[in-house]
Amino acid sequence: MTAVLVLSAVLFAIGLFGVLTRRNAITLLVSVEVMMNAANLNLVAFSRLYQPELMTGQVFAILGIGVAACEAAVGLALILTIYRRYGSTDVDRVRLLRE
Amino acid sequence: MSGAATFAWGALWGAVSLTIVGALTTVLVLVERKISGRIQMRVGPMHTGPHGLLQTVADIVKLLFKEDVRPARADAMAFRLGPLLTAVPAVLSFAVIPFGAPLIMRDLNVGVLYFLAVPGVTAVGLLLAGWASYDNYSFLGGLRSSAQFISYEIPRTLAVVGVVMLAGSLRVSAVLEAQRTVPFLVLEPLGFVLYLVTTLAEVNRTPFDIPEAESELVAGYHTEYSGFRWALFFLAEYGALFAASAFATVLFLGGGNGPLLPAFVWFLVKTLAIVFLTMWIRWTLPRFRSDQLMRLAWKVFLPLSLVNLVLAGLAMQVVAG
Amino acid sequence: MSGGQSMLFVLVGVVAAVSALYAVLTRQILRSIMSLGAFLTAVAVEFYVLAADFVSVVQIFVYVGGVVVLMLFALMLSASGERHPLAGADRPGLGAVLAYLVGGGLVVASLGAGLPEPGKAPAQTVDLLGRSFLGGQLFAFELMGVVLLAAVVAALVVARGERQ
Amino acid sequence: MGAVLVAIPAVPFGVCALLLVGGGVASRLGGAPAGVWRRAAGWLSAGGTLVALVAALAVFFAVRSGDDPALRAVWFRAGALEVPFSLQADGLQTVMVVVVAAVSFLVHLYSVGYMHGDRDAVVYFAELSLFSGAMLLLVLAANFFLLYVAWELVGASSYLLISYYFERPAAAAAGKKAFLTTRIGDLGLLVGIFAIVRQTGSLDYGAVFAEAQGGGLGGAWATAIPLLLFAGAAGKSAQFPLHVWLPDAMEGPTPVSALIHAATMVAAGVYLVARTFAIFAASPAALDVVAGIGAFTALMAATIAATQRDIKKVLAYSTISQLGFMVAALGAGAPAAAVFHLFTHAWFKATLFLGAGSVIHATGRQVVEELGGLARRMPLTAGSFVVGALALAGVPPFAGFWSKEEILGVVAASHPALLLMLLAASFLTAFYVFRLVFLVFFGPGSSAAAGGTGRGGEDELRAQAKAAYRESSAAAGGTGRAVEEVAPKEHPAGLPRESGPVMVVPLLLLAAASLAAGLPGAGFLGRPLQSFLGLVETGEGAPGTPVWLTVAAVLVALAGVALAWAGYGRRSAAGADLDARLEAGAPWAYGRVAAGYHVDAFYARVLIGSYTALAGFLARTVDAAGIDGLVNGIAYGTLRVGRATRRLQSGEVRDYVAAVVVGVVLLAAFLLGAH
Repeated sequence: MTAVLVLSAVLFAIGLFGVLTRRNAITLLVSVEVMMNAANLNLVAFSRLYQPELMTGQVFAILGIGVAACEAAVGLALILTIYRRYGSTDVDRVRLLRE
Repeated sequence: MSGAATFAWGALWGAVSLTIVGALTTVLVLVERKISGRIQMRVGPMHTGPHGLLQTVADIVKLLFKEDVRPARADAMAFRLGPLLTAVPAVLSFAVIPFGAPLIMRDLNVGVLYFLAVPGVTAVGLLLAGWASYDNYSFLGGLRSSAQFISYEIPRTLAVVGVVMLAGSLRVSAVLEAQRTVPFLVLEPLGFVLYLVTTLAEVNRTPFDIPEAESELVAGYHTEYSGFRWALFFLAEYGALFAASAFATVLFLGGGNGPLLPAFVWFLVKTLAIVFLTMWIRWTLPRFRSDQLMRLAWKVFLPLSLVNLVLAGLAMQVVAG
Repeated sequence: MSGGQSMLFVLVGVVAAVSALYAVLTRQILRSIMSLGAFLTAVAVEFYVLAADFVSVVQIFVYVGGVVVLMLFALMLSASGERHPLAGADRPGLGAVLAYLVGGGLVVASLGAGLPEPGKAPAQTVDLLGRSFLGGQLFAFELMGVVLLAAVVAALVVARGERQ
Repeated sequence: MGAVLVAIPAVPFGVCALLLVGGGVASRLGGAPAGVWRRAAGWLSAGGTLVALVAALAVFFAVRSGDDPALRAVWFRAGALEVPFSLQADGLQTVMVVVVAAVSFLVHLYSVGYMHGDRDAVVYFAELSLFSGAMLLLVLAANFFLLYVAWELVGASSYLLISYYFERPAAAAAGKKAFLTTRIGDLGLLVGIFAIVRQTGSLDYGAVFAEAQGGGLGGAWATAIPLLLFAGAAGKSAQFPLHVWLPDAMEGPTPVSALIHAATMVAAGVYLVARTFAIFAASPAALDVVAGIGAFTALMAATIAATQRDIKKVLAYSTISQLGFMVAALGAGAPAAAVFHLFTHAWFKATLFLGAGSVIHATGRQVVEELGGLARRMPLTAGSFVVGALALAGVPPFAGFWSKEEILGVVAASHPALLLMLLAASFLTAFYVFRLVFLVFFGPGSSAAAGGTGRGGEDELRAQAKAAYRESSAAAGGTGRAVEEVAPKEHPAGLPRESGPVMVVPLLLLAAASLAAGLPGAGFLGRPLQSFLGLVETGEGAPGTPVWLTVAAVLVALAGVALAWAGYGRRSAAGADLDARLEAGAPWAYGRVAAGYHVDAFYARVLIGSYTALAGFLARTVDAAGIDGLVNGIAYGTLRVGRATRRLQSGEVRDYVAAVVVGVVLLAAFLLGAH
């Protein structure tokens, strides 16, 4: 069990590092997916540990996968729109939030 | 089963699968050429071996020794990964095909879903291959193929869901058990047709064989491939065709169930009948255009597959009495 | 988990971590995505080892067969002019420190928690999962449907919006 | 009988609504229907008050035969307080309702002639009906809440009527002034009612009066409540210092002035005090204040009246003065005497006003120097005016004599010091009213040869209205000649002549009443009116005026008449002889008096001026610098803070994520540390 948690923590940190440093929108998304998988891993592990018959954790892992799919779909639509508008998928160039 | 045993059994089965796929491809290519010749009032290959029986063996030898040509500016990793990612899922899907009662690698809890999920990775391979070739035609072909693949995956999955509803399980053996008396073809004719047609699209057979459309895309995503890598695409295509046919047998024809003969024989007979059917279709029907193909998937097969779900519900009521 | 399974878990875990690291660090976006595919597959195997076979297959089905393909599409449609788009990184120092803090904290907490090993997993996972989905967690199930629908509509709107 | 009680105010209210709705419909239709409706409005309105009058008489006879009509229903509840909708008719209220209904009816009738051809006649009659209805409701109300509602209705409708010629700035200003001035008193009344509810927990007349007589109001409230109520009464009844609105109210149409002065609005104050006399009776101090103010007002207004040159102004100050008499009587503890004077005053003041209106109507002038010798031209008007003047002056046996004599009697008994003031006021009363008589109706007719081009503002406006009427008719498609025939011709160029029967008949009726109205309260007939009123009295012993006082009063009145005759009636071309001499003799004093002792100017300068200064100070200093400064300061501060923190918004998503992560790390560290 400790192995699962450590793996999940390491994966989460890796994903977080990516989110904090990567400039490209697609790689940002990749990093976010890494983080989500780390979380899913924990969900499944704890589901097995505490409620093996209820499967609640697995239900939410599947829910997380579904949400990830949605996130990817919407995120990629956004990336395409940004690309069409700015000619790049670098988020640095998208600074509409500033003023 | 311990971890080591599992690993050994998997390795064995992988080798067997690979052999089967290789042999099957060799045989099926010859069979197809013969059948196509008959359909087109020709005789097919006749010169290598008796009645041309060794033609494909010779072809394979040729391919294996051919020079591996790679476009100069191609992405090396992606170029190598593309054919692998199309071939490996085809081989992997053999893991849940029940050739007979004991002849199945793992009777997974989620076998049916596994069979649907694993070939899905093929789309990645198609995209990579088209992308890595550094060739506009290949690129377009890759995009089209994978788009087609993803689109037809949805009605195909929904068609299978009908069977799962009737069987009440995702386990392959349970599906077969449920068909001991009546194959699901009787209860689910629409599902069978849907599965068959969408399968044709999945494995790029006519009338959905866009990659074969030389006149439009110069043979699609694998234009730039040659030699062994091209053979892998071939392998993947025929392996997937056989696997899909085998699963059609499992899902709708009762697998190895049948009188007198052993299950193994029944299974092969039924599967090869479906393979023959696909070849027959290939050499009989013209090809769809790419946009017609997509429209067909989303506007005809998707609604039909939803109708099929309702019919499956009705069939469940009938079975339940 | 048996000893063999534990070993398998650790082995695949290393694969997962390495592929994740590569996915995050590489400058080539295509390789990043491919590496993500490998990572996702490794996680699927981990799920299988954890006796969550349905989740494992869904992971392959949705992530590898869906999300990765979508990402490839996005990459190819958005960078059609440049075949090898490169993506840089900013402020790796800050990111590293923060990631180290968070990850380190989590690892320390995991090690310190001293959780027991899980017991034997139930055999009929699909049955149980189905009952959970249509029973206690029905709301989550429905919610996922709504979220999916909203995402489809949103993706359509966002992708088409510029063309007007 | 309850239905009849409700009908008395309800019918005029209904007529008012009918007139307005019908007028709206008719003006939409335009042309002939509008004209027909305009002509019908007066008769409808008069009919409504006739119904009210008949009902009032029915009530009167019922009461006299021993009935006690009343109506009571719960209107609504506010907490523990139950607000009833109740009407009643005891002696006082019966008398009042009869007087109000009768005078209203006559004024309505008179208005039909006076307002003939007026463009907005429908509106005028609707407002007049509203006014009458409100006054009738006020008189019939059996609880303070309903009284207050009616009270404010009277105020509002009087505002509408006084500023009826609202195109004229003076009229609009007068309406506003009347409304605001009376509101000051109304505030006192309202607070008084609140105090009553607080002290007794009831709004009902009966319960409150019983409580007051039992000394239940308690300590200081026993004096404060009557004084607060009297503030309301002073406002409506134009007592010093709230009298300033009444002279200005002459800007309204003359019938309105008659109605306001004779029986309705100004009577409301006197009625209020008489009605609530049980409360006043509990406080001698309050009574002293009331008596003092009354007597002072009577004398002050009389002096002003003697110097006025406008007929209506003279009559207006005369009303204030007479009201002072009534209030003095109330203060002397004799509400019956006050009501008796109110009763007689209603008739003879209406006579005088309608007479004055008749004169103005005929000549288009209302300044005394420009009038004269009208007795030959308008004998009926002159005759009735003289009857009214005699009644006002208190010459026996006219109505005013009986009531004024009684007031003098009660004041002599309770407040001898005030008697002299009232006698002086009596003298001046006789003087100014006969000054008017001699100047207007006798002597050389300086107005006899005048055409219709006088400077009477009211008539000027009427001429304008007619012109506008012609224009609108012409616009409607009529030929000029046809319009000339349609347009009313009341003002033939040439000599003034007697008014039409619609105006003269009420005048004559009122004159007859002025002659006879004193009889119901006359001492030698046993004063049936006063006993019918059934009011509480505080006067000691049997009421009765000493013979010497009666003689003195008559002599004083005759002396006034004689002085007027000496000053204005003797000489043929007397004109403003005495006025000029008085003015020359004491220019300083005369000017002050003629200007109404500059009360208005005082108010304008001290009250309004200081208020404006305060408001200006608040607006410029407190609001502009303080409040606005605060608001602007907050806005400016927000802006500066926003500008300062804007730098934090890099617009880069990763920065925000980094901030979130830093927050999470800090939070986790904090929690772990706390753990």
